Amino acid sequence: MSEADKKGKERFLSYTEAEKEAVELMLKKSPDIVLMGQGINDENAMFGVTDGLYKKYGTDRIFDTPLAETGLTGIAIGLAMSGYKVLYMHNRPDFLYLAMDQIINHAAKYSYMSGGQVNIPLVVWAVTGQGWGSAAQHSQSIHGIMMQVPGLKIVMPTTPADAKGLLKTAMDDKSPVLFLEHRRLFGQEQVVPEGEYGIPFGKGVLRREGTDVTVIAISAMVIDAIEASERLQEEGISTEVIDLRTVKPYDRELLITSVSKTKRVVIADTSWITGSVAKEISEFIYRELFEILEKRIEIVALPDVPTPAAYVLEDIYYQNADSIYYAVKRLMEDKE
Amino acid sequence: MSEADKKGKERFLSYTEAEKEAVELMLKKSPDIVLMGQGINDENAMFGVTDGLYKKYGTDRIFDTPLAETGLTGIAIGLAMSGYKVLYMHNRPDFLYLAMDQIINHAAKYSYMSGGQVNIPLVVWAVTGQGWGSAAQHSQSIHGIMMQVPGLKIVMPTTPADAKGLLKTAMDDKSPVLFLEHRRLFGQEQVVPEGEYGIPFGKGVLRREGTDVTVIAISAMVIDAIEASERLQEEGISTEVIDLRTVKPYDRELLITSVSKTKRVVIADTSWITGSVAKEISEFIYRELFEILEKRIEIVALPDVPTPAAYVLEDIYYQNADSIYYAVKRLMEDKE
Amino acid sequence: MESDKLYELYKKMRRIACVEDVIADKYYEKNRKMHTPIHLYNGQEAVAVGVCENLDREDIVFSNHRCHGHYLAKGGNLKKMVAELYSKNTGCCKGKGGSMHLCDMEAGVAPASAIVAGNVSIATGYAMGNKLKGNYNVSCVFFGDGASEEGSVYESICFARLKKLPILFVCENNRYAINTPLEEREPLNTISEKFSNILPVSVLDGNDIEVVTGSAKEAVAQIRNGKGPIFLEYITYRTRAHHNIGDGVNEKIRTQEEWNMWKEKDPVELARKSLIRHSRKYVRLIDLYEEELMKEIEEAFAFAEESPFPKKEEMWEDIWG
Amino acid sequence: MESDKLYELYKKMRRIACVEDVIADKYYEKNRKMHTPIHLYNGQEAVAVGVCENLDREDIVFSNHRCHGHYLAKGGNLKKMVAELYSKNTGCCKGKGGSMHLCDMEAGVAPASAIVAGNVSIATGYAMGNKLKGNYNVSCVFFGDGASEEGSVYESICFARLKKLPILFVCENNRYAINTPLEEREPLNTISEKFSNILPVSVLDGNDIEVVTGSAKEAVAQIRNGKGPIFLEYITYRTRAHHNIGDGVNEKIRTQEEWNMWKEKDPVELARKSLIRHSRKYVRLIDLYEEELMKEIEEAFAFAEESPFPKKEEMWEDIWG
Ligand SMILES: Cc1ncc(C[n+]2csc(CCOP(=O)(O)OP(=O)(O)O)c2C)c(N)n1
Ligand SMILES: Cc1ncc(C[n+]2csc(CCOP(=O)(O)OP(=O)(O)O)c2C)c(N)n1
Ligand SMILES: [Mg+2]
Ligand SMILES: [Mg+2]
Repeated sequence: MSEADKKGKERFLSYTEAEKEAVELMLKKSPDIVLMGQGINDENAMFGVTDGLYKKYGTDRIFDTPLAETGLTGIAIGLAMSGYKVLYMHNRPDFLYLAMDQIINHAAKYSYMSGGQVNIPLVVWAVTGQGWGSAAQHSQSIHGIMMQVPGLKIVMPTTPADAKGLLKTAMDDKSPVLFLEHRRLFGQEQVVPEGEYGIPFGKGVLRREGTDVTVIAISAMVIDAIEASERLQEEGISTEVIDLRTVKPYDRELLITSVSKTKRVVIADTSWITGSVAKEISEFIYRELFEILEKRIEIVALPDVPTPAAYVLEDIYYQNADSIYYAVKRLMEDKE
Repeated sequence: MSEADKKGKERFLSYTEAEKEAVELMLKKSPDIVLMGQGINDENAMFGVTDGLYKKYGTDRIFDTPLAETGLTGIAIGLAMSGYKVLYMHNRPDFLYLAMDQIINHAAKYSYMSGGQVNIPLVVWAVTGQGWGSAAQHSQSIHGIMMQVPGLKIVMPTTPADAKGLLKTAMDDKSPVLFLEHRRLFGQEQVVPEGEYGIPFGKGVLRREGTDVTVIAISAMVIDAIEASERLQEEGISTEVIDLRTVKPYDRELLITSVSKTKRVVIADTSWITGSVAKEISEFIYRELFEILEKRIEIVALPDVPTPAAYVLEDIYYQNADSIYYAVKRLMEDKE
Repeated sequence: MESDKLYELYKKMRRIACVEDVIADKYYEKNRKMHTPIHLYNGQEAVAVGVCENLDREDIVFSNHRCHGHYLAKGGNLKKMVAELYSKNTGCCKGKGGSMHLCDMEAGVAPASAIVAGNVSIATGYAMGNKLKGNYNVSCVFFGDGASEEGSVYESICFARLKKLPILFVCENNRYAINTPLEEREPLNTISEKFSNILPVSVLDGNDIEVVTGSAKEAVAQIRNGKGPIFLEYITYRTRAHHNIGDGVNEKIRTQEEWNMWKEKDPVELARKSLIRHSRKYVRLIDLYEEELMKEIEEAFAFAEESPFPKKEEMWEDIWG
Repeated sequence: MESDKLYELYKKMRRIACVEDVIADKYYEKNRKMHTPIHLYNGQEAVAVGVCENLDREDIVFSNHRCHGHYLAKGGNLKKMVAELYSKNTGCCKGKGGSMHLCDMEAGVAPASAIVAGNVSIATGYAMGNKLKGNYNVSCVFFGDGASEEGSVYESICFARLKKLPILFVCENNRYAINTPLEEREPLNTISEKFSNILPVSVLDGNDIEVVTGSAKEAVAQIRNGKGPIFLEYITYRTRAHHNIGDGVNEKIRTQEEWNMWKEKDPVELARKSLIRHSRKYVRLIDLYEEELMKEIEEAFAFAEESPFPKKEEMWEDIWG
């Protein structure tokens, strides 16, 4: 470890500070980075990720957009095709439904359709909202819907350090990447290494080692999984917590290794249960570890209803550490 | 069975003739049906479904549209909200990516968001293309992508008689329904009962009874499943073929009954394998029949690549009766 | 305009302003009760009131994230609105919509969409329904300058014109989309110029209630006469921040000077001054109304406070209409 | 225009027409080799040729489902095009794109999109890239009258104007979207009228190669000078059916009279007549070119025939760039 890195180890950064650092390191190095988004240069500055960057790097390359997600996604694709690395930022994934044609029919297919003649190095970044009565149109996690699309990678970091490393990898990728965050993650602070580093796609990480149950968590559910596992530890239940980090591709190897050991699985997702990424992973584990699994897999995910506004309904709609806790307990019933 | 129905039994209709009949019976009865779509009144007439209807019922209620799928879907929703039953027809589901915001953020959520004050009786109809070098943007099956959306029903009939009955049920539904067809189904002719009848959502049907393996097929794969099962029969392998008919909701009961008997399962889907409806159903069966299943579930679905144009690549990309045949054979290996 | 008529309009504007002010006052109180993102309407009251003044109950209004004013101006139930903000099951959406989705179909208020421009095409479809039914009802959609950038607005306008639909497009040009000024987003200085070859448009002072009421009256009359869609652009300003309760003043873009200039032109204040200029009797009438209004608002908040929360099972209701 | 220049343009148009004709001839032959949906360009050759005449190799062209003409006019490789139609791995897209997605980046032909209007915004983004790089290259996008109805075209035009992007919007108004005539879809009689307040537009005869070349020349010069986007609408007609090989004549909408009238104005034929009027020498030159052309086309088809098919493994290649 270099001196700089050691020193870096001491620095606590928030999630968005870490992302800002990733972006700025790239901006400094390379003139072919473009950032765009509605409100990217305003006070909010994409939750701080782009704070003040336009002052240093100019509004040519860091530009605010009209409210026209369909066309602007096409524009982002064209920019990417012309040789820029483009980061198109959205405050919420809910608005991306307007951009589906460009993302699915164009960004994800152009390299293939053209026999490899063009690349679309485009990162589409968006932050899922939760709570505070945001209701049905301002609260959606769209990774389950996008998961089926060939040609698209989906990245969902949970820690500041991972956000920084995965954002670099995403920006360096030649293909379109959907970079999905979650507001609940923004509360975190963590030691984040200095300098540029990438984290490979398709590699999950153990956030906690354990022997009784594997909890596979996506995005904000990692926070809940860790909280639950701490409570469970007190009761003598040892949970292994996997942070999936990238949803497409996902880390099949890590899942197999962990579940082969624990033989019991909870999967926690931030989106609706039917057709979810959790279901895809659950199916994968059943298939791979059919003979080894001791119990049915428990899935913790949202009920199949649009998000209700009322906070009393949000309380039962959203899943949390409790939901994971009880899922683990159900899996451990026969052991206790 | 009434005399009329008996007589009806004799009539062979094609798939689109059966749908035309369903639509026309409704048009005759009720003045609050609206049909719309790009080219709905031209020679092709949505593969014949709307052939000549505008002459009898007028272009006010059966109207051609501009090429503006986003806005026109909103317009269809507004029409539905104002009290019309709307059938919005598209030649291909690939164009619906332009309408995702209206379908997912509006049609599927408005009833809920408004506390039940409005209904959106909208049927969005589209036909998946296959073969003939249609390539990546004219060949997509989107049920896997749409499956996760709460508030949306997804119907995929396979036979002419079912198409007629399910289209009526869809049009009578108070909520938005995605009605997805497949070009390969249009070759069929079948005895189709006269008069109006509905087929309930969430009810699959056995297309063939069998004892060794259950083949659960979606849309055009039902044709392949039947073909494969005939060949397998000759080899003494008895397959039960389930036509799922509606994807959301899907018929959990029928799956459980059949698989409890056969204990071996193939699921055949028309879309990409990752995140597919096939995976959702597979997961469901693993969960429900964990102890009973004798073998891992075989999934026959498209590889995770955009559709290639070249027919030599289409031949390996698309799945068919052979794929199902070999999947069943793999499941029967130990038995033979 | 007759002064008594102006007084009626003043009251409607003042009522909206006052409801927003009370919401703002209570929004961050201890034991916060309103868990819902708010986009207040202060500064733009003349648009909602002046337009809706010309609409009947059978006419329908479509709105956006900033829907409180439209909802109230069209006759939406105040108690149910506050109850909705309080997450109560007596709310206009039974607690499922919150501040951005107010809806009162009995009063002709369709569900508001928080997807910018989401309702513009839906309103167009509703207008088509009215036309097919052969009634003379108007569909009226309120949207911002930012919303006009969405392609579906163009698609809707073209279609409405093609089919001569009875729809009134009302663009509230407050020159900002969140904090992005018009110049950074728009090729022209007004919104309606973009569409003026496609349908009749006017650019008007959106802070003068007489101007708004008059222009909307004419437009609605034409639409009822089957002349097809009309686009009215009202130049106005929100004196609040985009969301939450601040004033949205900000060194970089929304300067204090700018804000002060527009505060001078606050539509409620302008109408009040005009009334008093007209006759001193309004000083007292306005004071009286203030009391009446506070009482009504207090009752609405009390109703909201006392109402029950939705029960758990209700989460599963209303999905399928 | 000098007649020798006209002769050059004639040849380019004739080449496109002839390639389309040969495709049509072979499309339904026994043992069909072309398994790909075709949308032939006959009748509109002047637009592609006249516009591309003014573009350099560094300029880029974006196209749609009807892309053969644009591809060839911009210098796309003919052999690779035919091989693509034959599903061969020597095809311009290695057999993965087919007829609707022709692409030759070396020649400045971006992947064509079969999603109507799909490339209009992408071309706008490419133009922005050119502007950021500070080069003088033009991004040129061809699209139909039908495409102009998509909201993303409006969004792209507004943005291009806002940022003064070096893009040429070329609308080929053949008055049909598949079989739906303009009047059933459009509020106005021309497409460009909808946008004329936003950017400079012209409506021009798309069947007269001199008119097209001249108007595009001026537009391209202005765009290179940093004057921002320009919208050219060419009125033209496809003498083929929307897809496949017929003539698209149809009692209800595209009548034989209409077709005949436009056939009279076929751009290739018009240019041929004009050349011959100019000088008899062209009779012989045209004949000579005919031979040369048939040879080139035969070679291209032979190349396609002889080329290998993609191997199975290739299905998995090129997804990730
Ligand atoms: C499709 C979409 N994109 C982005 C947003 C985020 N957003 C909410 S309000 C708003 C600004 C809207 O501006 P305008 O239409 O002028 O209305 P105003 O807030 O000024 O009343 C934005 C960008 C959204 N809700 N929907
Ligand atoms: C978004 C979308 N909607 C519908 C279609 C089906 N479609 C293919 S070509 C076409 C007509 C296009 O008309 P126009 O843009 O005028 O081009 P032209 O065919 O006349 O050259 C349509 C509707 C499509 N490919 N994409
Ligand atoms: Mg605004
Ligand atoms: Mg056309």
